[in-house]
Amino acid sequence: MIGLGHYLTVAAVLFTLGVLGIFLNRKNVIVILMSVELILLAVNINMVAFSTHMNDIVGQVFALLILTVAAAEAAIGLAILVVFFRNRGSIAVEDVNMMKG
Amino acid sequence: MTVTAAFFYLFATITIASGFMVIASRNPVQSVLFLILAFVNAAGLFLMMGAEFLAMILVIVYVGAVAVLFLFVVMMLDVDFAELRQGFLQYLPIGMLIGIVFLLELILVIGTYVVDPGLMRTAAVPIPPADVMTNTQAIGQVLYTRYFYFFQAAGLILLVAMIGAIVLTLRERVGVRRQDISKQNARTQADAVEVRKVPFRQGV
Amino acid sequence: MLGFGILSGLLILPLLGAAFILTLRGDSEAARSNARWAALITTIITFLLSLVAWGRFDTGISSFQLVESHAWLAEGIAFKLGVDGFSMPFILLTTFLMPFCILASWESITHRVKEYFVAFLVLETTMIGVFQALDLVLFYLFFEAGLIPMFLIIGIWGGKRRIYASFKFFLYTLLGSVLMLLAIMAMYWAAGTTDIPTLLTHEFPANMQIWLWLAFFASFAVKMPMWPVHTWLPDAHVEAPTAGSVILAGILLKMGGYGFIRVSLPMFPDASIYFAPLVFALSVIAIVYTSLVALMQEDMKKLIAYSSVAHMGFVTMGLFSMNPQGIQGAMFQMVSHGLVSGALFLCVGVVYDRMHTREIKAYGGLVNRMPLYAVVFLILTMANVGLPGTSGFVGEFLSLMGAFRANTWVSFLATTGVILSAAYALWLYRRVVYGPLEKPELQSITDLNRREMISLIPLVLLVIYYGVQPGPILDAFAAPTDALMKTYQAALTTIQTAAVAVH
Amino acid sequence: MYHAIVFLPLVGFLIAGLFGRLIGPRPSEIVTTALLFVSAFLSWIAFFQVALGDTPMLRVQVAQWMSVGDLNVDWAFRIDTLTAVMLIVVNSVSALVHLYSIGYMHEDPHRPRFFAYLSLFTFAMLMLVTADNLVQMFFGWEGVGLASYLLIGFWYQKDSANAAAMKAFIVNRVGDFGFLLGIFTLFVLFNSVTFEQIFPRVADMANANFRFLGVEWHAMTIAALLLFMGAMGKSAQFLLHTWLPDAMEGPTPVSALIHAATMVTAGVFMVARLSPIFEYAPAALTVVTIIGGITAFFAATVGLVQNDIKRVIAYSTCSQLGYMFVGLGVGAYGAGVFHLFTHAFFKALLFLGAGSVIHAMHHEQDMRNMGALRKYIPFTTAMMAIGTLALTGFPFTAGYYSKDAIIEAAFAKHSAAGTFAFIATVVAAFMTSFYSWRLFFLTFEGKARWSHGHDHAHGHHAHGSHEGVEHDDHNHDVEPAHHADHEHGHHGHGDHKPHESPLVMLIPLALLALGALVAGIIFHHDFIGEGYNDFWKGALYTRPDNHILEEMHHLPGWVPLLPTVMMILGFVLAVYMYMLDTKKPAQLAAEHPLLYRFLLNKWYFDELYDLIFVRPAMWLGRFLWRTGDGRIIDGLGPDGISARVMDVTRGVVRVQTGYVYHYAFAMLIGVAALVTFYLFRGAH
Amino acid sequence: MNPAFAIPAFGPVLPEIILAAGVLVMILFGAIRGERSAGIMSILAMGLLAVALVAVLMLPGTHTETMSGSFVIDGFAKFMKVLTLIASIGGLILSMDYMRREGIFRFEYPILIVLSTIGMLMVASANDLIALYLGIELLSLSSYVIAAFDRDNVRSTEAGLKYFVLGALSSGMLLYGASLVYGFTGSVQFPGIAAAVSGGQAGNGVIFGLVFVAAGIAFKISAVPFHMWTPDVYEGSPTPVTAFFAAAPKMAGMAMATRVFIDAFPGITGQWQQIIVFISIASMALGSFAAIGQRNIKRLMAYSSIGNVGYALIGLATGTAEGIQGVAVYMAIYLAMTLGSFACILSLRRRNVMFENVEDLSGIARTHPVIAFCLAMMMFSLAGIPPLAGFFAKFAVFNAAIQANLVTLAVIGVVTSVVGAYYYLRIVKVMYFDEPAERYDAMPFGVKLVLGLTSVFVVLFGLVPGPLNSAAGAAARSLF
Repeated sequence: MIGLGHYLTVAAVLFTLGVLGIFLNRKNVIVILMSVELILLAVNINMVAFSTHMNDIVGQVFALLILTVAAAEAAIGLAILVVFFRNRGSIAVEDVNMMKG
Repeated sequence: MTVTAAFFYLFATITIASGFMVIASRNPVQSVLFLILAFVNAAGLFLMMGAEFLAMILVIVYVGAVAVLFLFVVMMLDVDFAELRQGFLQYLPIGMLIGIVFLLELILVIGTYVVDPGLMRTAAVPIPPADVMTNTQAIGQVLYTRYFYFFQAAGLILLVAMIGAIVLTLRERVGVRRQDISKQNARTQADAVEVRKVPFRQGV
Repeated sequence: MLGFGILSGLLILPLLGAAFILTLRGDSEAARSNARWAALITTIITFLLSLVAWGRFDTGISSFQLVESHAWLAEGIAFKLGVDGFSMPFILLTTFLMPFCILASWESITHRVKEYFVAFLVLETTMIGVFQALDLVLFYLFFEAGLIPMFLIIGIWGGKRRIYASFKFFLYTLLGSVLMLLAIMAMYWAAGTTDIPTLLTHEFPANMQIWLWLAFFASFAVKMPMWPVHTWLPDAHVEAPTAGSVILAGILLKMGGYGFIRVSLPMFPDASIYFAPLVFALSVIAIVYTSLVALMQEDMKKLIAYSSVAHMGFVTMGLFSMNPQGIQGAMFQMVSHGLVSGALFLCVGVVYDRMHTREIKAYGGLVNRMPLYAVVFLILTMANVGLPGTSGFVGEFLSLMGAFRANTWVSFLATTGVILSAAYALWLYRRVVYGPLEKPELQSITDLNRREMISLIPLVLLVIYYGVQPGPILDAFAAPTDALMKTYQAALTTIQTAAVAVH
Repeated sequence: MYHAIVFLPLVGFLIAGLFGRLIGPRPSEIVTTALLFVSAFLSWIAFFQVALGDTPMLRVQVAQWMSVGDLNVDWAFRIDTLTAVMLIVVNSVSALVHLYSIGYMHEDPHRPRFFAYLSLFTFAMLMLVTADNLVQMFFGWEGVGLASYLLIGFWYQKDSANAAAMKAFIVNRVGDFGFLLGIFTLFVLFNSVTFEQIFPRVADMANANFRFLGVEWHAMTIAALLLFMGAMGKSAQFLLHTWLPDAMEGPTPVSALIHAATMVTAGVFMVARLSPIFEYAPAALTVVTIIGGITAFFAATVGLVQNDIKRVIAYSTCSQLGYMFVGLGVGAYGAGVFHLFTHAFFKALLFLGAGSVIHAMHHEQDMRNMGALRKYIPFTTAMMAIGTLALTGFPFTAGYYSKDAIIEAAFAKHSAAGTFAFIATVVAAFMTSFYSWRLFFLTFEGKARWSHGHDHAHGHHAHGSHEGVEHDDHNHDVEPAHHADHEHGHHGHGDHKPHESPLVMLIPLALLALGALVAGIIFHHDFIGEGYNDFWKGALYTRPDNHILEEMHHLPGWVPLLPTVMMILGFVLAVYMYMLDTKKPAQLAAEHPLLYRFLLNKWYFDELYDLIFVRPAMWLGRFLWRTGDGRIIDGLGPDGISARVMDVTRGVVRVQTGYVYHYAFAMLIGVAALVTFYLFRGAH
Repeated sequence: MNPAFAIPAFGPVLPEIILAAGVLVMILFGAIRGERSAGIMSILAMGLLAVALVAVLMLPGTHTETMSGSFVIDGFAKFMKVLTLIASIGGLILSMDYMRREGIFRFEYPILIVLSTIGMLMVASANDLIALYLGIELLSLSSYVIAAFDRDNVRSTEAGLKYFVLGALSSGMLLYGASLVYGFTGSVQFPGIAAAVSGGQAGNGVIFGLVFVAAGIAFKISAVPFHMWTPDVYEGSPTPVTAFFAAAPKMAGMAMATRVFIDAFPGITGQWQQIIVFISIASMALGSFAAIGQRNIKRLMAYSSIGNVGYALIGLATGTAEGIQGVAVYMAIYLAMTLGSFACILSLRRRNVMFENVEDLSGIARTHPVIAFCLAMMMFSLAGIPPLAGFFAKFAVFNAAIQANLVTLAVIGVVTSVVGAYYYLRIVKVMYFDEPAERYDAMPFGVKLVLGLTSVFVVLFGLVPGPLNSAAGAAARSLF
């Protein structure tokens, strides 16, 4: 029987993948943004899973709001990425390294 | 294995696999496409859990808007992907190790999840049975009443996103000559015409 | 008793002077002169006011007098001022030394004059505050606040390695005292207040006392300074301007000893008994070790600084001998050392102003051209050595006697300091003052001028006066010492009873 | 009156010291000297009243000094016979020395300072002898030390003088170390430092024990030993004697006053004053006897070969002090003090006479460059002869009574220590006679050795700046005959013939000579004879079982004769070696170079102390400073910690790489760590 | 089922409503007036924030929930909101001249500041995880944008990018934690969560959720190890933006941290205390050590703020009313010190070039004695030297820690504060001991104003610490 645990596990795997995607990737920043989307997806799976499991609509409302915010976040993120690209001429993660120490 | 289980494993596997490909594929375009795939399958999982509205939203908003936006930006930035450095990460093993340990811990804890009957009582807004009210309806009913505060807040967030995107990326093009009527009207003879005495036989 | 009284006046006066100096505009010679005069007048008025306080002070009473209290930080943490026999002499010492410091800086400070005097006046407020505070938090506040002006004084107007010295001074003392802050808090929660008179009657559990004592010790030991946390002092002294050294040796070091007598001994009698051997050991090491080190110094100020460490060793030893001779002797030693070492640093300042070096090697035969200076320096050297008839003797003698009653080993080893102090002090004197005047650059050196005489002679006279008649100061210490001895005896009885019970 | 006796010198000091430059040298001299004479006159009155009259012991309270807990210290005078004796000794000699100095120092530009110091010294000495408590005694004790320091270093341009002054002070401090501890011990035992309160209770505490340095001691013994350590320092006893010869760097009147007549006898006075305590500390008395005996012998041996006229007398002083301690040690306090009394006269006489010689020789002190002075300065010669006779114990002179009494007492003690002291003092008596006459002959007889060989240019140096020889003590291994390599500096002799000193210097000599001749015969009855009890009136305490004075009268007949025999033998030998066979000394020295060097270098004590105290202290000081403070404390403490902090900082800053993925990784590690922590914590 | 829906009380939300409505008006206004309206817009924004401030002050101090229990107002929320609003106003004042001179003064800037302030007010009042999340996002998204506001400057955009990437990760973590908390307690509302863990025992699921939530919050207040964005973002952002970041979001962040831990997990104080203790120690230590190595003042201030957060967290770690009072006092004083310090940093401008290295302060005690004095006071205050305000801040938190028997934490705290004193002293040293360079331009009025007010506060606070203490005390007690 597919229970809550299964969904949660899927979410956990997705979440881990998202986190790994952020720090194991050196290619470009867009992938990082996508990893963030994966994380949010994982969260949403969790939310919905709990929501249905507990028979509580709040989780779904939460998920809905997360989706909304995620969209906004993506928009801002891409905008910043664009201005960065305009300045730096690159979106390679290793080039985001003007400041350190 | 029941059909439900089969679908679950199908969706789950594809979701996870495409999630992996999102971070693993070399071409960001492919990443975006895998992301879309992941979203679609996740929508399938949502459906299986009975969250139809969210499933639809996921497909419409995410696949339809956000993912496309990603694709757009990837194309627009026109990055020469061949030049992107590929070198293996020195700390890939340790990173992976920590990731796996982390994942195992999560699963370990979540696997211990037991239904606490007491928790049911704390449900703030019970989901009405599907025969009484559709999922969409149920969400809508609380979203605009009980949770309208969140709704407004989300609106503000979207407003910020809008303003932010504009303020960062909108450029007034330089070099485009526009008519400025007030400027034209403000012109006087003094600053328009300069009368100079030209010295004799020395040129201007 | 609750209004603003004479003690807050003592706190505010220097600040007013500082504020006035800040309002002076420009950096012209006239402005500098005004700043100097303003500072001098302020410190003199402060001194006179402290004399008024002294006049109203009754040495016969062991309790706190001239008390003022205002609500302040929280319930149980008040802005409370007051003096008793332990603190009053130090307030007088502070206000008394300040005008001399201003005088000592009259000509030697040539740049950033206004800031200099502002720093000094602020420093005066904090020093007076330490001795007046009747609330531990307030005490800590003043105790630490003094670091800021002193840091600036060393750092801006100091010598070559001033930055190293100022940082070392600041961080070292800060590290010591932050632990004290924690202890104060612990006392606050244990007793519900940081009011010193209340805490004096509060009995802390014995095991808590140990920790509290250690925390306070960290602070006071650094401030004294005791071996082995003394190394900031030579550096700070060497680099500080003359007046800074005077204050450092004259007052700031005394805060440690004052802290012991104000907090450690009366509030943690059990722990004080427990740790007395430790203090004795450190004191004796300080006396012998730093005396030996002083013997080898090549810098006049460093030598005097090391001798200060040794003398402070006598103070801690006396304080923890827990008998009237030891305690009053140690307290007297602090006052005396304030006068003597302050004056000695002024002496070094006199020749430094002329030659701009403190190397002992650069001098020799000063007596030939500076007979008056030689006399003053001699008397102070003798006071530093602890010659009877100078104030240095009374403190040293009494604290040694007190220590002897407590522990003969300690006294025995510490008394060797008597020999060593003679060795280093006289050797310094011999190298600097005696001998033929051979160095060409010294040929035209001039004797004390009137300003220097005004600043040195009163100190010298006091040193002798208190050597012959220590009564005025010793009597002030008597009443609170008696009270302290009662606390101590009670603690001792408890310990003994407990020990008997165990057997 | 007693206030006047004690404080008049202080007044003199203040006048000369503070206003000396204002009023000029001559008024300073006159004022201080006059005040001293008044004081001396009053002391004699006091002596007649107290010692010879019936005035009981009295206490004069001046002021309170300090009062702390149960400790009460007053400024007060205790006037008894002992004090009275000391008063006349101190004030008489001091007054005469003041007078003498007017002549001796007449060329010195710093006379006001000199007289101020002399008066200061006198004041301090008076405070010492009148002290009614230990602390005031310590005040005087250190005060005379200060004055001694100042006077030895009076010619501050001379490095050797400064060194000697410092040495004197520091060696004395070693003694003071013991004195202080002794005071503490007595205070702990008696809860008082006042003699009046201590003495009556000594008997009660006779068997008390006292724990000192973790060892149980007989209380009185440890107290007496510690106090005696102070006496050893001040009185230049064996082991702490090294400063005294060096102290001769000071002007000669100073040597006479301080380093012969008064200050150095303070130790003797102290033991006598504390006789009640010493009486109950027989072991300590034994130590006193032995140290005294050793000193008497040791100093005499060194005195045999010294060439500096003042040094010879200095070692003689040292030796005589040893005698005094022997007297005290065997319980014959009267004899000790009597010798102190007579010694003050003849030793001051000798020093002042030596000063007169030096004055005549224009500050030449080396006897090898003297000789045949009798013809030039006959009066001085005569005075020196009297002094020498008194010192060697020529019958019926002062020394004869006092010194022989000590030797007899040592024999009468009938103890091992007493016998040792007896032998030592007898031998020393022989040597005393020898070196005294050697001095006399070298200086006044034989050929004049001062008119040749010293034609150094002498510039216009202030006279004060170079009295005496530039001693190079470590090279004193050549025989007198071959001393041409000695650098004697720029001395003025050779240009002038030696001349007799002015009257102002000769009068004191005459007065002292009178004392040296008759003091013994007049006073021996009171000091050590039948008048003992009436005279001392208990000022010197003896236990009931102390019958030493009586036993002195029941000695075998050869014992009282022995010192006189020794005196004659010494004289004969000196005549032989320095008058008849003048080659003999050089020959002897050449035959026994080791012994000669050993003696000439004062048994190598200075070198030994340098090796075991001074150098290790220096080394240790440097080590503790550079390594202890520098490397270890600062290295592990502030500097080390700040260096470690900087290391940590560099590490931390390096972690901040600027790469987003590292930052994210850090966040993940943080979360993972916390999660893991809770997982495992939860498992328990 | 049609649950009767009652219109919630809007009173408590009035400040937010005022701001939100005002900001909409401003957007319209700005859109019409165009670029040149930035100055007026800033003043408007300040007025708006001031009105909101008044509105906050007029709110009742008693615990009031509204918006279906998602929004709460109590003394503590009020206190922190006041601080937040002051911080925003201060940030705006500091910005005006700078932004104008740098040519990036666009009307969106004040709007974004106001929007992020709304987010801050929301988190300060958040009574459930959703409100918390939305508030954070509102705050963060505006922050990302204003960090990158100097969009033609590569450092500024890099700052924005880094801030965004890590911020997104952190909000992802926070959300994941929120989902776990929701799943394991059955509620997103703090009282509900509190009820679920009231037994004092919580399963690993709740703890895990708490860890993730804590990570998200720690990111916001830049506590170690979630601090790593801070130095880079502080350095890259336009200086007044940095000032704003160092001040306002920290207030809100501490408010929400307190709210979450105290209101939602009161039953398991013993469990979360360890998280706070850990990140507090790590923050204090890292802040102290890393700051020593910095040459750039803004970077240094970043590490300084990390350290300061560590100290403030000590108060939270106690979990007692005294501790929360300490947090409140600490943040209030920290706000003044931060604004004052940045006002000084902003004055380092010579011929339109900004200087932001520590050496650039060299000798300004002689060229600009007043600035030097004020900055020195700020530095000594940050180092916690009495009698300056910073001492009382540290006193408050350490005192609470001692009371709660967190002695080790307090000892580590004071020791790191000594290490930290080193770099504050270094600034004083550069200003006072080193040789002066050329003079800087005169300070603009707004900066002067901020500097003057904060300096007076910092220097004279010790005389009358009572009012703030008692206000903070009342605020803290309202949580318990």
